Amino acid sequence: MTSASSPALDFSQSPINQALSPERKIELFTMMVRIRRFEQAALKYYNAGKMGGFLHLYIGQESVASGTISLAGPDDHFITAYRCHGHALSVGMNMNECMAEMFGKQTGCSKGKGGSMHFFAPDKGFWGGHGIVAGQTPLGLGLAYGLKYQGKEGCCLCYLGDGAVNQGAFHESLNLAALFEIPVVFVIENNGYSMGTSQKRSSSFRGCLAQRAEGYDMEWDVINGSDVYEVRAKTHIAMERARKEHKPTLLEIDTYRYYGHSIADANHKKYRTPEEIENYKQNHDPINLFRRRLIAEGVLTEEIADAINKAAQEEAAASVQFADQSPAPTIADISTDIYWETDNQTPASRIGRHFFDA
Amino acid sequence: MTSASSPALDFSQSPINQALSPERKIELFTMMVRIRRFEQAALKYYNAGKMGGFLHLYIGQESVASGTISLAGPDDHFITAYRCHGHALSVGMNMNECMAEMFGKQTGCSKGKGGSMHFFAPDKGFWGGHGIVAGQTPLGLGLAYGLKYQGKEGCCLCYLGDGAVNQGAFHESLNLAALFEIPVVFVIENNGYSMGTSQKRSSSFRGCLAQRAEGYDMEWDVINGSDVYEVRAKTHIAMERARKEHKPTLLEIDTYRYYGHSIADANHKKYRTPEEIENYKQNHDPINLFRRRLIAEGVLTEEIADAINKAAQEEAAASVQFADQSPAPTIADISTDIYWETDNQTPASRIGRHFFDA
Amino acid sequence: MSRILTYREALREGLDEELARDPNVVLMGEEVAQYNGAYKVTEGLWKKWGDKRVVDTPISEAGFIGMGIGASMLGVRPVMELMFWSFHSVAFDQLVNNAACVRYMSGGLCHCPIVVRGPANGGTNVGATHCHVPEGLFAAFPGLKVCAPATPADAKGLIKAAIRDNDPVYVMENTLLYGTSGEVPDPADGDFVIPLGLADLKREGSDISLIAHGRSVLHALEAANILQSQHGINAEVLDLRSIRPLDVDAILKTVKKTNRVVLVDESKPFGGVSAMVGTLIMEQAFDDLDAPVQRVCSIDAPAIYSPHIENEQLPNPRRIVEKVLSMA
Amino acid sequence: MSRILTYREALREGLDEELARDPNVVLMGEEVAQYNGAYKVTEGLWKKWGDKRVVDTPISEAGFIGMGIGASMLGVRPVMELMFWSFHSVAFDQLVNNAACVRYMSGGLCHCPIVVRGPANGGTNVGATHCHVPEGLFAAFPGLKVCAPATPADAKGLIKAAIRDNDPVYVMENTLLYGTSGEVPDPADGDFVIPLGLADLKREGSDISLIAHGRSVLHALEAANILQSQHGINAEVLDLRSIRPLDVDAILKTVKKTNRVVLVDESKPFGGVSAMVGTLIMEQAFDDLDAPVQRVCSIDAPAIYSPHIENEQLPNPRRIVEKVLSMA
Ligand SMILES: Cc1ncc(C[n+]2csc(CCOP(=O)(O)OP(=O)(O)O)c2C)c(N)n1
Ligand SMILES: Cc1ncc(C[n+]2csc(CCOP(=O)(O)OP(=O)(O)O)c2C)c(N)n1
Ligand SMILES: [Mg+2]
Ligand SMILES: [Mg+2]
Repeated sequence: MTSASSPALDFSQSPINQALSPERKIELFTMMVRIRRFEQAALKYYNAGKMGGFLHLYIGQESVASGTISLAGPDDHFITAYRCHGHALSVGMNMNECMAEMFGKQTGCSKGKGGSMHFFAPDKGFWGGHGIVAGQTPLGLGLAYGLKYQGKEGCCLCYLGDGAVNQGAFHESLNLAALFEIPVVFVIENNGYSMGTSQKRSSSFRGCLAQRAEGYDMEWDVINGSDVYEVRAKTHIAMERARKEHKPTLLEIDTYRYYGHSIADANHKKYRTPEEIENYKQNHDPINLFRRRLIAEGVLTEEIADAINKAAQEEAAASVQFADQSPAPTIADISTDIYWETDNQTPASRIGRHFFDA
Repeated sequence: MTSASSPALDFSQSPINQALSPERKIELFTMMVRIRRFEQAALKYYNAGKMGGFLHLYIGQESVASGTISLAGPDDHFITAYRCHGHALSVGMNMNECMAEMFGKQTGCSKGKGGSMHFFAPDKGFWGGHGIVAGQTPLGLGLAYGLKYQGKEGCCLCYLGDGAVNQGAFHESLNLAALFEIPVVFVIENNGYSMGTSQKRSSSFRGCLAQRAEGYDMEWDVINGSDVYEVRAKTHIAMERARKEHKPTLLEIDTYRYYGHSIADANHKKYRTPEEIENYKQNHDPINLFRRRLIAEGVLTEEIADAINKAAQEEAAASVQFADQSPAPTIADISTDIYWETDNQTPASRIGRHFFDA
Repeated sequence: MSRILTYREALREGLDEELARDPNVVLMGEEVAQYNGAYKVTEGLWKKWGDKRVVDTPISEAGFIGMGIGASMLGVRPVMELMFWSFHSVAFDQLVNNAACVRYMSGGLCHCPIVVRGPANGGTNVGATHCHVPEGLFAAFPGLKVCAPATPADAKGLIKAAIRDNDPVYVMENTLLYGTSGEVPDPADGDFVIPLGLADLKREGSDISLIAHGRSVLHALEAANILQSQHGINAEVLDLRSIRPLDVDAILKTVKKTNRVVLVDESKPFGGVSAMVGTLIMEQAFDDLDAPVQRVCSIDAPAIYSPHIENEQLPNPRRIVEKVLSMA
Repeated sequence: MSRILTYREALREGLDEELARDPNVVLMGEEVAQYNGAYKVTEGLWKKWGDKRVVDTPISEAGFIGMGIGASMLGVRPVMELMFWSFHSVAFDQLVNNAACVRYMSGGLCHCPIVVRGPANGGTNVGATHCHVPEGLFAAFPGLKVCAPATPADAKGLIKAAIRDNDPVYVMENTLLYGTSGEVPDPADGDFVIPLGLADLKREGSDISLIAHGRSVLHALEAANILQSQHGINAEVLDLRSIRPLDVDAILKTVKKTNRVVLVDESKPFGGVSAMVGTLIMEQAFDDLDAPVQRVCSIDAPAIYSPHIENEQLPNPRRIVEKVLSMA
């Protein structure tokens, strides 16, 4: 990898990046900062016992969700795995509903029923947040199928991890995508590890993971995730291919997570050297690099950047307060959101017994 | 395709084929003939109502099972899908136990419990006979894993159809095979169709199906199945790679089935033209081609070939008689062969209730 | 006015009507289009409706069912055929996690109006892996609905209800019923839909209740005839039709009427629909029972192939009659 | 002599002893080797036994479990960890067809001495897809065996029995039990194996039987204490331990003794182990019952995430006590 101050190729000059106004660039930077601050707040309150279950932090990977989703048009859709906070904020979900979800509150985006792994905002094209590794990949394919079926010029970005590529459902999805010419872009967020297993201990491959696309006669590309301009430039090509030609693409974005697999992962300094982690933070951090870049471009000043940072911190702190003060679900809440028909009290819902509590 | 009288490459000169004595060549020819005659007899009595369920005929594909399994050493193992009669006879199962199995009789290889799709002969290295498409592929991987674990210099040939390549379990098996360096050879018997769906309507691929192996950094090759010498020559290389280097291979053998997917498939002349079927029978039939070849080599005469044919017909007819006269399973037989422990009346089998019939 | 249709034709008519009614309905599955369906349920529909509405898929059940689930979240209404319901095993995650839980995990934001249909039965000598009858297995997952029609009319009425339902509905058909015939109301007389969750009293009786679903209903009816003519026992036959939602009222009503129950269920005896119905009856009608509820299930083994014996592994009229007589 | 071990340590000791006893035993699973196991059950075993005996796999459950099944047919004895039993959904075909049916379909020629183990429980706020408790689901398949230990000693004894068993055994552990402790016999006192199929009377009582398995046993014991101290009700607690084979004799014995039963089962109420046990009791001990068997199951919804409420969805001592009191 080269550092972003002298990138091998200058993706800032790609048309899709040239088209970015200074305001949009600042928005993109702000989004990356907000994701990080949101998650740092989440970490703090997870450790304070305010949440249950798992917490999979996205910190280090922010350029992927924010960069790709910054390309969204009105008919584009998104779906990912359990490491979903970055995508959620990038589609425009607010910190309150996300933090409240992790706190398990009624005001959470999923009413406290889904938790950290299951954020949803269908109104913003975001379909989760899924916990079964690669289980979301046929769904992403299906969203794109639906777009094509309904004659919309959109695509679905479907994210998965480097460990997820070895699940059968993903392979089936690749073949179907290519065979049926479905406007889906699969994005492997390659952070080098699936839990404690390095990429080379989980996958056999030639060159890179994305190259497996060739077996399905599908286009593919590899992207340096530390450069959000590159993320945008290359993902844009894939999205246009999907929207205009109904052709799928498999993208692999090289990135890194700074924390463990989840906060329960106490081993993460064992399977990775401290030097490796430090190197990423120092030399490849997508936020720092973009900050420097925008300052060099004259789009941003240190002061504005600091202010953005501070605002994000305050927003995150406020979301914690919101979450903390929100009401928890009741026992009655356990039994809703199971069937559409019963939730909507339709005639069908009144025939036969739907629930079997003794 | 070229006809076998003037093959593009003369695989009869490959060392593994040069090593074949005239007797072994005749054995190989005999095996192919026996498979065909056995199945023709099965067809006749299936149509006469002597069998239940499905009958998936292997006729047209005989060179694949007989050619590959003729390479078997003492520690080689085999597993395939439901189209399993050719493999069963090739490993040395006799016609009686096979025919009786289809007749649903106690004397069948699986005591009438498995039927046409589930022939087994573990003592001969043959592990079935499996009905769920591609479900056998992880098992084949596992047999090879077991060989390596036990330090045996053998390999497992695991067969599947061209339609089966799009099942998730197969993809997972490919990655595991390459990653763990397992001595397995996956053999795609590409007969061009999965039921009524042509290869190009079920798979997206570049070049050929076997090329998907590249995505896993695995060796692969394509074989003309109408030339049993080619089948042997190329499969031998893969088997040696497995046995000696513990490296898997993905082979694709082009072949053809003359009948429908199963005998219930009344459509098979709709999705394929009569010309296509006729062309295979006339120009690519592996038995006819090998017969001509051996006669040209002076290994076989027309008379001997006819005698082999006649003997095979008689053997098949005798197996029908054996099957017909064998006893059917009893109601009590339904309840055995479920647990090893109860079948063997071990101490463990006497603790707790294993069966719940009211 | 009604006509005599086969179960297969009735299903096809239902599918055809729903394709006509709602342009979001799309049929998918292996061999459903150009081949006309492995069991010919979809015969003629591809020719009539074309590539967009009737889609052949590769042998990738997890992939195409997951695809249907994803598309359904956007408003498409996929009706997906499993060539055998037994092949659920390779798509299980999509069926029980994505379809059943996505509404819940999203706090009600997503919904999943899919239908998965196909045959689920033993009795055709296809061996253990092809004979699963997973009604009870799927009904155990809140979020899913399951039905299992026994007659042509029920098949048509239920498939139409399933397609219109806004939740995932798994319709269990039966290869041995496809060729059976029965009266089905004429479309000219109006839209014919049978709601999920409504059992059907297929035979009135006073001495004992036989409760069944799917093909077991036909066995129960045959057994009832034998019981009447040879033993003077007047059996009532209740066809559950739908497993979830379940018509508990109808179950309790027949129990209160006859005070004796035999459940007939092609499931294996550990679990299955019958264990659940048995438990329900005990929990809610214990004092109405003159004798413990009895069950006739498949003999507790993987499905045997042998055509000489498979029918003896399954519930059949003889086994039902014997069970009823044993309770006397 | 016995020592206090955690459930996790007891399992590990059992695995370690079996690795030592039989060179064909091999542990496989995601993160079981170098990472020491996601829940640290296998901690130290890779270091001790090396790459051949303790194997990290990719996230390919169908692939590696199928691989284990194939290897087992040749005599290898794979003990495979599902990081969560919930991930059975992506390996279902291998688990219920290949493992359960290969012996049958081959007329007894193949056998499949595998163990699949891992945690199967709710209560850790991980949401609907990660909280399946599939004991009843798998026990429904003849050919499979299932157990669910509740204590450290049972965990050790049963995992060892499972590994020595020549049939596929699915061992359901519990993340909330891993850290609990209890007495476990000292290896110096001899090989400690608990046979499958043997229930354990965890508390003697005379007024009512609480029948449970897995973590529900601890809830039942706690409820029994409350019933005794606050209500003067002396409850018996029977721990099934093994679901298939099932100790039907022990079940009938406690029913005959107390004549009243509450089944405690973390399954959802449609089906599950409790529906089966309830039906069995009705079929075989109807006349011994003074009241209908009652059940405490998880509330019938996918598992909710919220840590504020998840415990209320599950069986818990309060809900058990309330159910018992409601029967008075
Ligand atoms: C089918 C399945 N198997 C195992 C798991 C447990 N698990 C959750 S995340 C994970 C690692 C995934 O790694 P990767 O795909 O690289 O994504 P990352 O965590 O790096 O974002 C595992 C093994 C699961 N959730 N689902
Ligand atoms: C998982 C699964 N899905 C569907 C089927 C039904 N089915 C049996 S064979 C077959 C076609 C397989 O074609 P191919 O793999 O090319 O093998 P061939 O029949 O040509 O030998 C199908 C769809 C099945 N048995 N298992
Ligand atoms: Mg990763
Ligand atoms: Mg084929």
